[in-house]
Amino acid sequence: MATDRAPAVSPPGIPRWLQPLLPPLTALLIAAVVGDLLILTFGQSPREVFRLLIEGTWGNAYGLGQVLYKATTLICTGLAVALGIRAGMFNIGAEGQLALGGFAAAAIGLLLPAGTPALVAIPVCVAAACAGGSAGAAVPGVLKARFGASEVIVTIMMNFIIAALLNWAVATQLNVAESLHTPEIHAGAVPRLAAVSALFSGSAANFTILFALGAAVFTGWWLFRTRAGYELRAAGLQPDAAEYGGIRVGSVWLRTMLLSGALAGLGGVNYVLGYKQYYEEGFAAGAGYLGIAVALVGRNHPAGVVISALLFATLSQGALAVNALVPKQMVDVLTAIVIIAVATAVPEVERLLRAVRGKTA
Amino acid sequence: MSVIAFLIQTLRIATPYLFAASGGVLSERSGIIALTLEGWMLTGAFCAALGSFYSGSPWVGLLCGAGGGVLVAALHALASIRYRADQVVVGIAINLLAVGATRFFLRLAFDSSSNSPRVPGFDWFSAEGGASQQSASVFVSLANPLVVIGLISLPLVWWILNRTPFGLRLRAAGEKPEAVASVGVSVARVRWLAVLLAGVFAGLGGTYLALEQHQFTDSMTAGRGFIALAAVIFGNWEPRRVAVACLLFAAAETFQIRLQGLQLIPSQFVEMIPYLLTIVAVAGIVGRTRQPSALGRVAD
Amino acid sequence: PAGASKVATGEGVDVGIVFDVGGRGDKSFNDGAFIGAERAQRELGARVRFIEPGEGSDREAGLRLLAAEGMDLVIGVGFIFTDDLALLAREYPNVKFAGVDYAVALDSAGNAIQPPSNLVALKFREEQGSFLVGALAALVGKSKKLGFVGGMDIPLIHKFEAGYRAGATAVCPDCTVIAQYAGATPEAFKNPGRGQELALSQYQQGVNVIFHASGSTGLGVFEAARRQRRLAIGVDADQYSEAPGYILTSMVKGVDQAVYGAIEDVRAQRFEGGIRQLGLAEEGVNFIDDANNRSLIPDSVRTRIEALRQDIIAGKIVVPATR
Amino acid sequence: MTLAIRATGIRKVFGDVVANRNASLEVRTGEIHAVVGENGAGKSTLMRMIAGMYAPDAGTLEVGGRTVTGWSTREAIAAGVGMVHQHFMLVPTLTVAENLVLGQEPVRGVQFDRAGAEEAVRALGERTGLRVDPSRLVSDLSVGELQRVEILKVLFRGARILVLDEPTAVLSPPEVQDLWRVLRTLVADGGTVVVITHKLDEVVEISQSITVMRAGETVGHMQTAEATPSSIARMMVGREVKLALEETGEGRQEMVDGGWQMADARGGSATAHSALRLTQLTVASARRADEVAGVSIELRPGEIFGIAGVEGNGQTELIEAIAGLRPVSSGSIHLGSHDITRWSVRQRADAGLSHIPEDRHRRGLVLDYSIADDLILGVQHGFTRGIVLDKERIISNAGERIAQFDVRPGAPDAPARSLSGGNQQKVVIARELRGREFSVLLAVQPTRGVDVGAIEFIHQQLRAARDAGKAVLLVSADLVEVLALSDRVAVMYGGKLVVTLPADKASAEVLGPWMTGAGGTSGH
Ligand SMILES: Nc1ncnc2c1ncn2[C@@H]1O[C@H](COP(=O)(O)OP(=O)(O)OP(=O)(O)O)[C@@H](O)[C@H]1O
Ligand SMILES: Nc1ncnc2c1ncn2[C@@H]1O[C@H](COP(=O)(O)OP(=O)(O)OP(=O)(O)O)[C@@H](O)[C@H]1O
Ligand SMILES: [Mg+2]
Ligand SMILES: [Mg+2]
Repeated sequence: MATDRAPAVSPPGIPRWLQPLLPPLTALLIAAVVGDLLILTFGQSPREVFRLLIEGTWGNAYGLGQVLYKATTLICTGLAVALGIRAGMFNIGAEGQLALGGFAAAAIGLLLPAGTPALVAIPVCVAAACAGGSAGAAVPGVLKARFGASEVIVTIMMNFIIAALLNWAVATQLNVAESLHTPEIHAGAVPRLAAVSALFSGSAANFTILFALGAAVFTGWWLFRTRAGYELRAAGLQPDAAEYGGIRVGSVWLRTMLLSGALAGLGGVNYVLGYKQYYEEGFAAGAGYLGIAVALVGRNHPAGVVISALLFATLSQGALAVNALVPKQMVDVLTAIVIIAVATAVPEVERLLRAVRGKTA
Repeated sequence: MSVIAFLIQTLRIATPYLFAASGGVLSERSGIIALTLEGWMLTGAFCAALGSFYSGSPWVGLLCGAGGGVLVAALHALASIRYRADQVVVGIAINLLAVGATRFFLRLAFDSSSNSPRVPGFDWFSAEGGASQQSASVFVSLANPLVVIGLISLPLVWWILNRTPFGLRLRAAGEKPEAVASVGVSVARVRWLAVLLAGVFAGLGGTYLALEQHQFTDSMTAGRGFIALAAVIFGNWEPRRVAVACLLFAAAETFQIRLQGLQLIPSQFVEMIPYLLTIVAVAGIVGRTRQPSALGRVAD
Repeated sequence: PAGASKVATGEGVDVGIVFDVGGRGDKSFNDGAFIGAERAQRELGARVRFIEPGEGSDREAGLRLLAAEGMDLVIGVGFIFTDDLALLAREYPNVKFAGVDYAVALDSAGNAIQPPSNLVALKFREEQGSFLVGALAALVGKSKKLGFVGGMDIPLIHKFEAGYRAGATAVCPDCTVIAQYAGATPEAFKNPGRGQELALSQYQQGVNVIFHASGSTGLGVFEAARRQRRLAIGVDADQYSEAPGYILTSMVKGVDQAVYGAIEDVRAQRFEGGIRQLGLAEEGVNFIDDANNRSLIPDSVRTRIEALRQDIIAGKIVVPATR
Repeated sequence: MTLAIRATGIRKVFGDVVANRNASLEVRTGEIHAVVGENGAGKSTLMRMIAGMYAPDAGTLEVGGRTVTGWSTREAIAAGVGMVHQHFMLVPTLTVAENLVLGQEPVRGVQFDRAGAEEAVRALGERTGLRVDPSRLVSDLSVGELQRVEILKVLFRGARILVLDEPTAVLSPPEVQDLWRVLRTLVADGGTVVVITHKLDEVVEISQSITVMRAGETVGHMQTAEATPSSIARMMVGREVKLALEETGEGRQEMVDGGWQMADARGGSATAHSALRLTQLTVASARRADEVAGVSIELRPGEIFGIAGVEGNGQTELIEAIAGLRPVSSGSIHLGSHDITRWSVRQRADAGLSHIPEDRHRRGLVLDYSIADDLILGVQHGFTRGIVLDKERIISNAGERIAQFDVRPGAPDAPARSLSGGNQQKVVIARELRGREFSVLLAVQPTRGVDVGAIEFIHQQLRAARDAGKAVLLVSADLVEVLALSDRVAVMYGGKLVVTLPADKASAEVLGPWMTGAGGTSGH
């Protein structure tokens, strides 16, 4: 009785498996072209710069380790943002939640007596990081659930507030003279990858990456396999329909925000427990905002988040490797271009794909 | 005296907010989320410094500042209107871009990662004039064309919105773009214009910062675009209430500056005041806000 | 190993420098390091490579990159590199390291923990320099109120405030110092708009001289000084040119000299690890008194300040480093 | 007679949906032309191309003998073609006058001439008899007034060819008559009207000729004089259908093989306690404190209680309050023996409340969910193993429902968004009627915008539920539907039930005046 849907045939020449990948790939291509142009303005050869970039990252174990290290934090903040978006919320506060999580991990690590077995200390500190992130997310969560306050604005404001709060805590309560960090934790350090394979020696990569990957698997399972995930996505797609379906949208929002904050907070483990063993002012700078890009490029899917976190980590580490040829500001610019290109190209390419499919129907 | 000093300081601090918030109101009322105010301001500040430096005239700087705002606004419009990209994402990306690009060009133009050289600004009645009394020198800071334009920017936006045909279309585009399209008016064109105009205002906000300081400094907007956005929301997208919000936030900051001298509470806590105030406002504890219905929505 | 042998053959040294976030062109200690390195290039034939790192882990990565390339000397500019330098110095015993503003930790007994033998900590006694400009401000300012504008509200900056306060009260016991900070995040070092407003409000309260320790934020303090026709005191480098006529003096740190010195030491193979405290005695800190601002400082004041300097050098005055 | 509109071989594709494949249309100048067809047949799409909103992918379009294929809205307006859309194209925050002149604002200097605009609108209102206060905010208008503003808006732009997409769906009978009067005046003046509607009696009443569409194609064209509602319906669906109009009276005996357990509910419990009891229910809305003002209803098992009334008289708020989607200000709600006044949506649903919501797009379905997932919305907690969803049961449940209700196309993993309106409604009804246990059904506008074939089916299902001892509270703006289905009928006006009658005493003539608020004075 209805107009029949066109059969889902592929546009000629484009294999089916490629189609979902096409939009992000197009975006990356655009970004690469813009990057080339920037490199040329500095009088350098794009080929040489990209070669150095790859060599300095995936080209050796140390570089790879650094990429993994940076990706770990980004996976966490990317998941945090992606989960929020699935529930219809923009968590721009991953930045602050990440910092708060790191601080909480350090504070608990300091409270624990030295010599606490790692099997106890690590879980306790990791839980503290998650709780810290959740605490930061609770404010926007409650305000959104209770008053419908825009989480975009509240999380932005919370970033400023958390920064000031942590600054106060570090400056006046837990300071080590002439530094911006707390004392080293007594227990709860997460071992480096180098402890297992000397290949990674020197790199900051540590076993937090397992937590991050675990979080990605968990998030995927939670979103797509559980009833809570079903309700979360419904609340995100159509809050009115969710409410009709007996779902308490407000409490879904609150719960999701807490979970999202916990994921962001988990990212703090990477630096604090896995790398420096102390909380340092500003360690999170930018990773929260970059999480938005990671989620976007990863299309809010946990697997996509992992891949795009690796991509952005590569760019970030690569910036250092090519510093001799082009200033690191260029990579900042490039990162922004990637985000804009993805945000614009994805809907556009999808529309084109649909149109091609329709025409051939 | 100290009340006057307080008010004047408030006004000075409010100037960039008033500019940026004007842009915010225009953009958001047309349906485009203005998370980019920060980036527009920063680019405006950089271009103003550049223009003023190379021409030697702050007026050229002013034009360049406005132009810089328009330039990034155009990028924002291109992505979010022409290509229908998610506006929050593009907004954040453009903020990142503005920080990166201004640094990049700072390096390229002045071989510095943090400051431009000193550039001419508007100091018509600066100290040399001989105004030795304090009160006079206090008023001096208002004798700046940008402060004056800043003061009338929100009234101007109010007039555009409520008294011109373009304003009518703009408001309609932000509430119900389908209705605008159905009468043969291009929603995209209305929004483009609104966003470009918003870029002018925000760019001037940055211009004020740069010319007041006689230079561009890396990241010199320091979150002011976000405060302005908060003022837009706190003011319920209504130019007059937004103006009040800008002044209120500026007063809170002035208060902070003065309170801090007394060292009653740690500066970090005083610093939080505007942000806390904003959260309280957004939560609707002091009154409900209602955003334009089509804000952030892609128009087909 | 490569680095060591090169020096032995008498070639120019290879030097790597990693800047703090402000980077080059900050008109402050990054530039100081740059100037020192440039001079070494010119006069000592040193080959210098610069890296501007990004966030946290990039600091170590930047130092590591240079160390792994076999530089003879790797310099980290800023206290923030402390831990990274200590770590790498142990990992690369054949490379020499220098840390500008390196933060020396204390052991439980309160004694300084010595850095590794291939690392030199270039420390400046900012409080001593701040003490002198504090005294100068109190003597020249003709007001019982003095101003201080800090960047980020952290102990490192409190050191400047403490010295300044001590200097002011040493010569004027009933003077008060209005000390304000631009913020609680690293952005506070990059907010000249805020700096200007802080300074204006201090001037309006009757302050005649403001000392700033706030990076780019201080440029706003100078703007306020111009506008109010009052005085300001620069920091780290000679900032006279930022507002000629309104800069009473600058509390300078000899970062350029320290960096140059370290390179020279490596070249001459007399590099020694350890803590190098650069105070008034070592001329590591000082205040500017030259043709530009000579007229601002009466001779009687100059004599008084010199006396204070001698007292500090002689240990008769101990300047507090905390407020 | 000349042709006002001529469309041939029109094709229009949206993504992977082919909305028009070979559509054609011929409308003579000076006639009222009806376009009918099932949901998703492509009527609106075709009209939008005429109004310049979309460009066709193939085919040609002529207006007044001139080829205009792919023109813009602006060009269409300039050529005198105006469209009144299925969904109102009005800006709620602007005034009537501002909405009307949008895009053609009068100016004084550079300023918008508000007084001039209001005056022009007032004058137009006088001329056409469509009076609305130009200075009122559109958000304050009733549905009927909105409709008037829409038509005024098109006329203001000088339209000579008027296209109306389902204009009567939300109007009360007297308002419909008003509309017809306006349209007739218009054609008498030499204008041309194209009307899309699903109400075949209206087609017969108002049009001179008819175009029938099916599956994106034009399948027939006839003169109204030679058509009857049943012949039109036959052409629309390609088979015999039973129309609601003809069902009145025979409905009660009809037994549908729905597979219900024939409980003794009808005879037995009717005399026992009520299935749903509302006592002095008062509900507030954002606009007013008594959107529902003290409504009391006692609903017995095995009856359909119909509430007729023009939209916006508190029906939405009433139903939402019963379903738990809106707080109650005072009064109480009993479901069977439970006081559910303060229960959550889920608790009510679990206690036996089923709900076909008014707006399937906003409430009834998560459009981006698969059909299978939408078929468990509201009962998702019944499809789990531990905290994990039971995929197998969800799919088998979907297969069953799709087969039972003939949802087409019937792939359980297709997104609900890809279905036509009628099929989307079937998904909702399948879930609410068969997907769960219930004793009381709230059915709001169950056939709104649904084509005749589907209406027939939905009516059968509601009757079958009644016959199985369920209590049904039916709310519809369509008086014919209410009369055809209900055992008792009430009219809601101004937040109150102003009259309640047994079905055999109710008729359009009796109820019509109550719906406009004139009931008390009409002499019954
Ligand atoms: N003289 C006029 N010319 C054009 N439009 C007018 C005029 N007077 C009022 N309006 C319109 O009427 C509406 C309300 O007008 P009013 O003068 O009350 O504005 P306001 O209340 O000051 O502003 P706002 O509507 O933003 O609160 C506005 O939307 C404006 O478009
Ligand atoms: N903008 C659009 N994007 C995608 N699909 C669309 C769009 N507009 C219409 N369609 C699809 O095209 C088909 C025809 O839609 P159309 O609105 O023309 O039907 P209709 O005959 O007006 O139906 P109804 O009687 O329900 O209003 C439907 O399947 C619909 O889902
Ligand atoms: Mg008003
Ligand atoms: Mg339609």
